[in-house]
Amino acid sequence: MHIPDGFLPISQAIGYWIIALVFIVLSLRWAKREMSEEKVPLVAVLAAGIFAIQTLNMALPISVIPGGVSGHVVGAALAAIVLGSPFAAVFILTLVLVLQGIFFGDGGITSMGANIINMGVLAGFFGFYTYRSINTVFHNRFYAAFIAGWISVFIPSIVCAVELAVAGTVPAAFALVSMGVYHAVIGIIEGGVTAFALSLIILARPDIVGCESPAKTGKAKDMIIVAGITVALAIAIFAPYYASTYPDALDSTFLSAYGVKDTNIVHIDQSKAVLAEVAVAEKTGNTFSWAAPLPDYTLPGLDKPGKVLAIIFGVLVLFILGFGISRVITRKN
Amino acid sequence: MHLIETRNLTYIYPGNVTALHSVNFVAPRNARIAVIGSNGAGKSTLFKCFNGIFKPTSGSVLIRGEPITQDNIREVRKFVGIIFQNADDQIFSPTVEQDVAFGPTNLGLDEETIHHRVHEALKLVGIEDLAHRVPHHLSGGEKKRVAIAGVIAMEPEVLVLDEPTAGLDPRGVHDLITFINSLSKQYGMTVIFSTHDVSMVAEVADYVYVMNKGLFVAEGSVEDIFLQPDMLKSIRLDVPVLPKLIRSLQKNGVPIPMAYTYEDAEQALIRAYKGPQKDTPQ
Amino acid sequence: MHLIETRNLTYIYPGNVTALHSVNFVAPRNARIAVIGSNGAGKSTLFKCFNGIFKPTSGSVLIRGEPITQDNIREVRKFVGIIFQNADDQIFSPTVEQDVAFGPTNLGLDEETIHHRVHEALKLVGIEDLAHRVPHHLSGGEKKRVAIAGVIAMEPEVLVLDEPTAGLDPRGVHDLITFINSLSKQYGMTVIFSTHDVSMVAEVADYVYVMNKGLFVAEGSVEDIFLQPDMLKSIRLDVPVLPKLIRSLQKNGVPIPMAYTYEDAEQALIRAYKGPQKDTPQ
Amino acid sequence: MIEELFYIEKTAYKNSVIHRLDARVKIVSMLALIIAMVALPYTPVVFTVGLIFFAFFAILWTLSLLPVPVYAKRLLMVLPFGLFIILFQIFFTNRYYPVFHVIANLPFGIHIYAESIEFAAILLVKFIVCVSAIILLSSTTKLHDMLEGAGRMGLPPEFALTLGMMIRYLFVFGYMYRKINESLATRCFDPFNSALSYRYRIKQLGYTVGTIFIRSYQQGERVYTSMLCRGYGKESHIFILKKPLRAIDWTFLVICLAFFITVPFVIWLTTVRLY
Ligand SMILES: Nc1ncnc2c1ncn2[C@@H]1O[C@H](COP(=O)(O)OP(=O)(O)OP(=O)(O)O)[C@@H](O)[C@H]1O
Ligand SMILES: Nc1ncnc2c1ncn2[C@@H]1O[C@H](COP(=O)(O)OP(=O)(O)OP(=O)(O)O)[C@@H](O)[C@H]1O
Ligand SMILES: [Mg+2]
Ligand SMILES: [Mg+2]
Repeated sequence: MHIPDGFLPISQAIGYWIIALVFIVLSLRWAKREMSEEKVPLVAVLAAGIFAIQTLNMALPISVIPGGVSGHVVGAALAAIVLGSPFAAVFILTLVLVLQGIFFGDGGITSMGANIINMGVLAGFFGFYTYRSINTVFHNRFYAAFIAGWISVFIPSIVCAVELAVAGTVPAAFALVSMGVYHAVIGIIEGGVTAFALSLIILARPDIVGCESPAKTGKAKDMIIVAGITVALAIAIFAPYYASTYPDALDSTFLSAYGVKDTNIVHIDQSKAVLAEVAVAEKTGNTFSWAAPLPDYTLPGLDKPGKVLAIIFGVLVLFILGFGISRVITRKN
Repeated sequence: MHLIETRNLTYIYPGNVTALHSVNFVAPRNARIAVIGSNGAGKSTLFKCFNGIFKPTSGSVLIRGEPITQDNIREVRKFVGIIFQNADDQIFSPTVEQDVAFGPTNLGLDEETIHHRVHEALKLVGIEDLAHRVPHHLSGGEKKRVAIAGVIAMEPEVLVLDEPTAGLDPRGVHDLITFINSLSKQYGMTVIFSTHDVSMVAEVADYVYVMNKGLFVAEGSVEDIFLQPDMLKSIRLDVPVLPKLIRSLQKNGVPIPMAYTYEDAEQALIRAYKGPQKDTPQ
Repeated sequence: MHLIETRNLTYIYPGNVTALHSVNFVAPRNARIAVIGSNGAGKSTLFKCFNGIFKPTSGSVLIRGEPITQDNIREVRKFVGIIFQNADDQIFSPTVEQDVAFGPTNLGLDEETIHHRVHEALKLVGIEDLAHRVPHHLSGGEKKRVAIAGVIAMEPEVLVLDEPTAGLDPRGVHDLITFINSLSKQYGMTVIFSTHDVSMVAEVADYVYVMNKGLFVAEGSVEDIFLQPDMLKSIRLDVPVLPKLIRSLQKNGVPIPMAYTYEDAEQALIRAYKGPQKDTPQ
Repeated sequence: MIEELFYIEKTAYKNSVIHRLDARVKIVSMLALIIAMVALPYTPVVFTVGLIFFAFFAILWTLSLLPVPVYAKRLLMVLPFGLFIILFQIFFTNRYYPVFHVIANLPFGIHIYAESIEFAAILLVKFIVCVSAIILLSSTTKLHDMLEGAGRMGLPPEFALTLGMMIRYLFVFGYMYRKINESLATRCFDPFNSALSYRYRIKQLGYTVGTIFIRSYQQGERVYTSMLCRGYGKESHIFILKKPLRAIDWTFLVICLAFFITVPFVIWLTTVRLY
């Protein structure tokens, strides 16, 4: 999930860096204010610890994944849950990513902003609030941590795919499907590991997790968060499948079959494409238009496909919503 | 056939640190072997070669006469149990019982056997009552025992202990020494240990290897080794205080036989004073 | 006025663990004080109260006669330097030089003074050549010295060492003992240390506190303490091997004066065995 | 990855002209190179510029007296994710070309496009040049030198202190991680052992992660305590001596910056004229 240099155009890379910096500054402020100076060494050492955790090879022999590509635990959800703030994850993962980028070349320098957003901000916030809300509603830390762990891997992977798609370096469908499926499985491991790790920590050092005890907030507000996260989840889960109805290859065969394009040159006439779809609909008697309002995302001139944007937009809105709501809640306390 | 034997074992860490240099080590059945040496001599590295955690850069390690291969590595690890210095590195589970069960479970034993072994192991190290405690809350000495129990539950025939007494209080050291001796006497186990505490060597070991900078510079019985104080001093070690004292007396013309353990030294001194009389009753 | 004094100091850890129970401790100027006790007796907890890391649950800690307050805490920490058992906890900067400079930097000194102090401290512990090394490539003994240098660079008047010899080889222990004694003799520093190695107590301490379960069960000179073997045994401690041996000889009728350090014991035995002759030359 | 850390560090301790350069100079030059490379549009210009940059990198690598296998090994380490994306490019169209020519038809209606191959190559060149720059930087600069360099360039002291501590403890945890792995092996735990249930294996990994977490946390608490003993407070920072750049550092910096800016421009201008 570490986007290397060169895969994001410089303008977008800078954009992500700016967003990331906002969160880094926020997390620094959090480190200073809420945790006071005493936590700075703690967080620094924990960052090294999370780095060590990330090196634990989690390449379980899941034969589902061809080639047995290895993955490792990100640990963002765990850090956020145990330290009681998503900013802890942002802070720690930023340090980890800086080191990985500058020292190992794992994840680029220009693309580091995007990586921080994915693995620090999104993983931390989604992990934390998923855990909080599920735990508040169902009072089950174990499952809450499991789902939080899963989400903290899955959502960033989807967003990472979207970022690559927006950059135009990877087709959206391919990115979403491959990243989504792969990380849905990896997420199970992350979830399991997060849940068991948390249960051990609660047993051995309950005082660490103490600050996290379910906030006595209004149930309604928590329900909103749960609902928000559920919707985000739903989008996230269905997005790849939705998009996968358009794998490139399938798409182009379909189009060539209806004579929109010849087999050697892909130069698609958009009006013909629409006509072809209509023709298919007539032939199959299926009037349900499963095409998004925008036809193919590989069309020249149409760089930002609407549905990809829609996913990004949806995720961001929910994210901001969740964050805002939780802010309101915490301020009341 | 020896239980453990190394032949010209050389181990080089990535980064060209030669930690072991053509080392020949032999552990016969039912022996108590001490490996002593200064900080960085290579003791821990040697021990890690015994159960295939480190693969020799050159030379070989034979376990019951056979080299360690990918096929027999599980057997080897079951046969040679290692307890490292820091108990915290070896305890991962939420309860003592689960932690001790970790090894047997990995061996694929059935539940009943596991249960039986866990309780046998806990009984052996004397911490049955801690079975349901959280290991992270135990004292240093108790954690050490949990780590030992975790390895004993795999029923190894050779027990390797890396600096087992570090950080324990005098009573803890005494208990551990008694425990190691009983393993050897009652269960016929072979025990190999390293330590910086030379007086422990005299109390526990039958045979001593002296390491320096990745080489064995001497080996032999406790007597052989502690007869060479200058050699020991030159490699940052020392003779235990009792033989040192007796040697000094001998040099000063006191007719007294050499002794290494506390009891022997006491008897020797008393006899030397009283002359050739009858044994003094305790 | 004592340098450090505790009055009915009680410390209770969160979770109701009473680690210190109404403890009265006094450290006069230029003393070498040993605190001994079994694992979990409360030694480390006591030391952390000396410079205000832990605030007493009840009772008080007086530094040069004054209680520790928010205002003087920096002064107190400058005055009382503590070195914990594990050097890795105390070396947190990427290089040795930076690490030793950390304390002086926090005191707000100017760059030149910092530089000077760092090199003085490194010279004192004898590791000047390591200044630009990274800590993780150092051996255990070297790390220990870096940790000591880091504290010495703040020029404390009281040095507190928690189990300074744990994990060191015999030569390392010997060097450290020499170093501690020289701090006291040459620089007039007050040194307080804890240890599980009772024979070190005899070599270094002027005064001994014995702890058990958060209480001081005895205190006094080395002689006072080691005259009570039964008390020590009952709290998991023991008398060092030399006084134990001499006591046993005395009981068996050998006319020999008590001795605690190796040299004294050697002399005493030689005299006892050779009868009232002239001093034997070394 | 922690294992590699020890290894990389080792190469940084060698000695050469490049190793001796001031860390600030190296950081700024490498950043300039990476930004110049990334900023190039996705056109074949990348090939020429990439080639020239790579040649420049190769010269520096030779000057650093490090063996080539060191580079190859480190490149292989970070390659997988990028390479995976790059390889799959050839089957897809993208928005950077108006027209795509199919050069091969595979079963299931999959095609390979000429333009996509070119695009994949462009990505590959950008990727490799950038990664090479980072490898050079980290293989020739000690971690703490980099940190000091960043500190001298105005990295906020809070960050410098935090990062410095993180670097230090990375190694401590590197050793701890090794020991934990060793004791897992001693007790025959193998996450690939299919005789054990998935749940059990994930559980044990979870406990191991939890253990590392707790130990890091406790280490953090102990570190805090010992920092307090040395007068740690709000205004604490890491001790960094001022150090002016030497003439050779300035020369290197100026050459690099000029090179990384002019080359793309010149190439771009010539290609514009050519077409
Ligand atoms: N992972 C490693 N990489 C490189 N060198 C190492 C590594 N581990 C140990 N060494 C080096 O190998 C040598 C032997 O180390 P080892 O840990 O075996 O010594 P030891 O005798 O156990 O010392 P101690 O009594 O301090 O435990 C030392 O010089 C040490 O610095
Ligand atoms: N952070 C803590 N929270 C709760 N209890 C603690 C904590 N630290 C120590 N204790 C308890 O306080 C008591 C005293 O501990 P302390 O570390 O002071 O002992 P010690 O004499 O230094 O032992 P050792 O010789 O093993 O270092 C012990 O019972 C210990 O379990
Ligand atoms: Mg060792
Ligand atoms: Mg202690």
